[in-house]
Amino acid sequence: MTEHETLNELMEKADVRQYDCYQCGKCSGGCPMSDAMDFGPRGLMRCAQVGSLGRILNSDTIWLCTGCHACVERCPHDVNVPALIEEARYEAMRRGIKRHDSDVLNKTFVSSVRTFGRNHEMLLAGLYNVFAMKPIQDMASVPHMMKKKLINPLLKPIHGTSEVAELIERAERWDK
Amino acid sequence: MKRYAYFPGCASESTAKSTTLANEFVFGALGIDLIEIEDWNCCGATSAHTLSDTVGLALPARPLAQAEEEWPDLDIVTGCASCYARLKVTNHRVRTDKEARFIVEKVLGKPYEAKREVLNFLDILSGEDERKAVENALLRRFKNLKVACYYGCLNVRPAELTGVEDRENPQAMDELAALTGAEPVDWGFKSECCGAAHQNDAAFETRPLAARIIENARACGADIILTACPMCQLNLEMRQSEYIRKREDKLRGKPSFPLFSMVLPPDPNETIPVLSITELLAIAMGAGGRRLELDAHFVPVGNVISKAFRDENESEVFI
Amino acid sequence: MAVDYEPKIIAFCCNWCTYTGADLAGLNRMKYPENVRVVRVPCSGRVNPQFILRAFRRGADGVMVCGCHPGDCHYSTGNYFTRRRFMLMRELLEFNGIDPRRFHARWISGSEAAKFRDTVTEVTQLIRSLGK
Amino acid sequence: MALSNKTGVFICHCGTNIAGALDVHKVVDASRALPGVAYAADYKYLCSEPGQQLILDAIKEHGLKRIVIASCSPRMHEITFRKMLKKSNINEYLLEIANIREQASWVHTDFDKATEKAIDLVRMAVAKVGKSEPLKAQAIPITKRALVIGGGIAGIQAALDIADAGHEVVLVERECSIGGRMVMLDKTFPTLDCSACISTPKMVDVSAHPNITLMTSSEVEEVQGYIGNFKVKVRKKATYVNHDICTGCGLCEEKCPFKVESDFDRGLSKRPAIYKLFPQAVPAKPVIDKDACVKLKTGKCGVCLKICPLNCIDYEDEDKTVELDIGAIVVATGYKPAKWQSMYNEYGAGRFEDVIDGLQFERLVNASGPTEGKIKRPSDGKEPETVVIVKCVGSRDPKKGHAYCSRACCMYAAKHAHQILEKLPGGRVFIFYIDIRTPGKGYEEFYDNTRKDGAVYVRGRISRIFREGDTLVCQGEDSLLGRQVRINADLVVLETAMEPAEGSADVLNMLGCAKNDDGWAQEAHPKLRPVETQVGGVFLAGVCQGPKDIPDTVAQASASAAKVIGLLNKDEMETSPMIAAVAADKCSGCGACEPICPYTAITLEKTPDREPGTGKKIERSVANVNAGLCQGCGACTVACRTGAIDLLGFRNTQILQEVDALWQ
Repeated sequence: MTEHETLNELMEKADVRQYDCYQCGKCSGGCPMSDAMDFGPRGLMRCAQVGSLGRILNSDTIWLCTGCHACVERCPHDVNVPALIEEARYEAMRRGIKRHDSDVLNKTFVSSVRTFGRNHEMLLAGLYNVFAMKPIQDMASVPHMMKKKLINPLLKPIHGTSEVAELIERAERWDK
Repeated sequence: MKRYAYFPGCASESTAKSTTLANEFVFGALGIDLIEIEDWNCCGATSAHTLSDTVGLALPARPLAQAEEEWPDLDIVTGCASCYARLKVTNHRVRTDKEARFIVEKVLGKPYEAKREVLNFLDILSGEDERKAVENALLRRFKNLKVACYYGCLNVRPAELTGVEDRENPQAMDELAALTGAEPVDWGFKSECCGAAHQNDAAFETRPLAARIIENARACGADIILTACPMCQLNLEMRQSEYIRKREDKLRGKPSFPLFSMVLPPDPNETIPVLSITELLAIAMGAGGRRLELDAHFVPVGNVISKAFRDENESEVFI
Repeated sequence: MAVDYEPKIIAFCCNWCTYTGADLAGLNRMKYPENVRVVRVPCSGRVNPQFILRAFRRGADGVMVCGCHPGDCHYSTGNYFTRRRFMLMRELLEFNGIDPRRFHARWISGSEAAKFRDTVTEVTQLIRSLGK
Repeated sequence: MALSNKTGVFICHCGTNIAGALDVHKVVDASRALPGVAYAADYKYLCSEPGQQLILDAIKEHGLKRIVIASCSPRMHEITFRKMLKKSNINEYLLEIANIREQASWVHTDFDKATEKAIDLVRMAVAKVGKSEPLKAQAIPITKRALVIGGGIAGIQAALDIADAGHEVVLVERECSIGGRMVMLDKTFPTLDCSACISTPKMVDVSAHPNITLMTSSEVEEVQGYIGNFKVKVRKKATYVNHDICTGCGLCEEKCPFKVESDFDRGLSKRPAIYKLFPQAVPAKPVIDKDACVKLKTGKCGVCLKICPLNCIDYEDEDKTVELDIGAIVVATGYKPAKWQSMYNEYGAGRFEDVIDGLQFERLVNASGPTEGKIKRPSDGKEPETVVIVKCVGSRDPKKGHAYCSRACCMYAAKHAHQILEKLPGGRVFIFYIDIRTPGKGYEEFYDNTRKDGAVYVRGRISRIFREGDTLVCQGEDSLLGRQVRINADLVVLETAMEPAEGSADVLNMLGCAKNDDGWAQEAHPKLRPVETQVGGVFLAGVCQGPKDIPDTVAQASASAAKVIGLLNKDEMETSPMIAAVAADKCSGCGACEPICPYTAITLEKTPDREPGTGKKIERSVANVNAGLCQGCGACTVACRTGAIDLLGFRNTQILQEVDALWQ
């Protein structure tokens, strides 16, 4: 499949059409993450319009989107950029393109769910900080949380933990 | 007595401790029965669906199917905006997308039809009857307490899922807060994203989101911020000193030392307490600070609250 | 099927768009098959289904109804009726054992001479391929 | 008695245009053999003088009763040959044209097949003409009076032009003064002349013109009839002031104790319950707003009556209905600014006092406005320093507003920026835009000058406006930089979309005029008949047809006036006889034809009849076609269940004959 066809397939899956966007910028104007993104939602649509799939997949925009839907909400043409971003993320991952920090977090998160059936917040933050090499991030809050027992180092797994792990296993296999 | 199948969400067991206590108190007082879905698991927000659409659907589907099996007549309620979004999306996809339903049932190994609704606390508290019940349950009221109601993005958007009419200026929480005598302020960040989803993996990029929310709430004269989601709650609260310090350093033109600014206690004049709406309701319904473990908050709340009772005697009782 | 089979097709064309388009095709000396005979009507909305049935009964190999594009009707709404009517027409034909591919409703404006030529050519070829 | 079928067929060579591509003589021979054909001949150029003479001679010589001419397209020479037949004793509608040039000789290459087709075409024409009947064009009289609906600049211009040509005009305006939107404006782009200074003299001309009857506080209630012969009912609303004696001294307005929000000032000021729309109102006499007047509501007050030196006040005044005979109608109902408050929650939905629309800004900056032309923000009366102008609010937004571009906003946004920078030294203006559209004489230059004045154009649509303490923050993207911008604004001006005026749909429905999906009146042809409608005798002027600026509005008004004058200059007009006709005995009165008619030409009417069998006198409904309204599309004929309604000139039998002829 050519890059162009792949792009069109992503767009179709996301139910977004290049021609729907006339680049008014209302999306990027309201996007809370716009300041940090390389393209922002409008820029991403521009990439799609000029057929530059590579730029989309390699952008940090797709990893920084918080999925808050402010862009779609205000878009005069109802362009669902978050849906496109979701598809772009999957395609990027299929190609092994990743943003290191997001990848570390997401994988740690899912491992935590696999092991406990739930999200072990402390373990997640701790492991993330180790793998992402950000040892001091949020650590100032730890003493308070320990003192007030807001985090429990000894979270017990739920009964159906193995069931959840198998569920994830099956779902992942389905994707392949 | 109204009953709901209840999905507490992972934060309920840890960081959202006081909110969880308040939820129990409020729903107990209102006679609303929240039946915890047995052996529920994490919905996966937001990492699971980022990694895989199927995993993102499968995780929420397990407790939802569980609830459907056990309590086929009950709607599902959750107190966390992230969980709400994931559960709602799964519910909606299974209903409207045949292929999605096929995959979910296949992976789950059991039927799931998404017959019931997924709701959040604001949905179930803003009904006419519930509002009256809240009013009847109030034991004390506030005065001169200006509150900025922060709904968070996922409680209001996307519109076709949440059904919230005015996504830019939602009213449900404001109306609830007003029942207690608190004065909701007109401010600009009710449904702006706080960036909680990326506070770990994109800390540098998302810190300004919460900082802007806090700044706007203060600029619009709010004494406290009210939330309807433990993720927003934690995000707005835990890192306040960091935001404030950073801004002050920037104003003074000094370089910022992250560790230093994190450890130093925040200036009480600069910080703003953050409470969940159920905590505010619980307090107005007579719950004491100790019972709700309000001291678990990162930003002290006791002082602001105890000064804001309409009946000054209440302040002395309120511990 | 005989190789030299020449179908006879009748086309009801509205005076304001398609007939004008056909005139323009003539003016531009465009060439198309001789098989189509045009009946001029004021509006495609004037075409009574009975005309079409009569044509088929008499032995027409194909029938076309051509008018202005929806929204462009000289009489503002006439061709909307045409459109609705001829959706049903196809089913009626099928019910009567007539291949609905022998019936075509097309929108050709007064400036679309080339479209007139192409449509006539295409329909003639199609009906020729369907045989007698 | 059926007419004789003695048909003459004449085949034209058109030089070699026809004769070169098919065998004319074979066609002549074939024609001769056709049933009913008494004579057939050919000639080089039938349309020429000798050609026509040849036909006329043949008619006389052979006693022909019907004529078929095989030549070029009927769209070319049908009229020529009809005129020719007027010189003979044959009715001009007993003529059919077989189009053997555009349909045969020009488009086919096979000589034999083209000939064969030409013969078929002639056969069809002969068959059809055999069923033709003589028709007579009707002449309808024309009432020499025009009605103009709407007293904005479009209506004023149209009325003046028609009146200057010597025809009577009735100008109906629902407000208590003419002037419309234009008099609300301060200055007009691109020349910056004062809007009131150029429009009020025209208003005075209207009131002084001997040919113009001005009806303010009036609304058109009912329109019946057709081109040249409309019957129009106009409701003259009660004004409670006797305008025949009132001098407009203004004492009553000064003393009236009750004030309400002024619509004219767009809610930025108050006006008394007895009021003139604005100081230069025409007529310059006050009316009482019955919804605001306490005397009319509760009976207590009566200050105006006491103060009036001439005793003009009449609390008993009532609405009156006037009936008018009208020959032509100009629709000039204009527009209203979009109600952005219910469209854009992200702009505060009206919560912020200092977010105003363009028309409000016009009042703010207008010397006769509530602030006497000083730009002060509504919330606290402070002069703003930073003003943000947002374009395309409600325009170019299919989800929240309208898909169309409102056309004038780019220019008046530039004008607003210019006025702000002129009146507020040190002020700053940011204009957020998606595209800048300045197609007009002197428009691009005006935009250039605004930029030179110091207006900052930011390409991007404002995403949201929120309050931060005392200021309003306008958040959007500078899409040329690719950076989000947040501007602390003291005043925000939203340049809102134009929408069809309140009630314009009612007016158009009353007239039977079509509107497009957005509610704008539909012109007869977007390019070639831009001021006519599908309804004969009804014309469009100004924004009611679609968003436009003042120059275009005035141009269109004059154009529609020219059309009206052209019509009213005639004493009577001929209508095409090729219209629908009802066979009353066959009509069952089911009414299926009525809603299908795009011209509301068909009505069911009670007709006396006798009951079959008993012979008792009864009344029954029968469809009736109004010859003035019917345009001859024939849509009704298909809807008729009994086949009672038919189209003259294109009767069912005629078309069926054509069809049959092909397979004889």
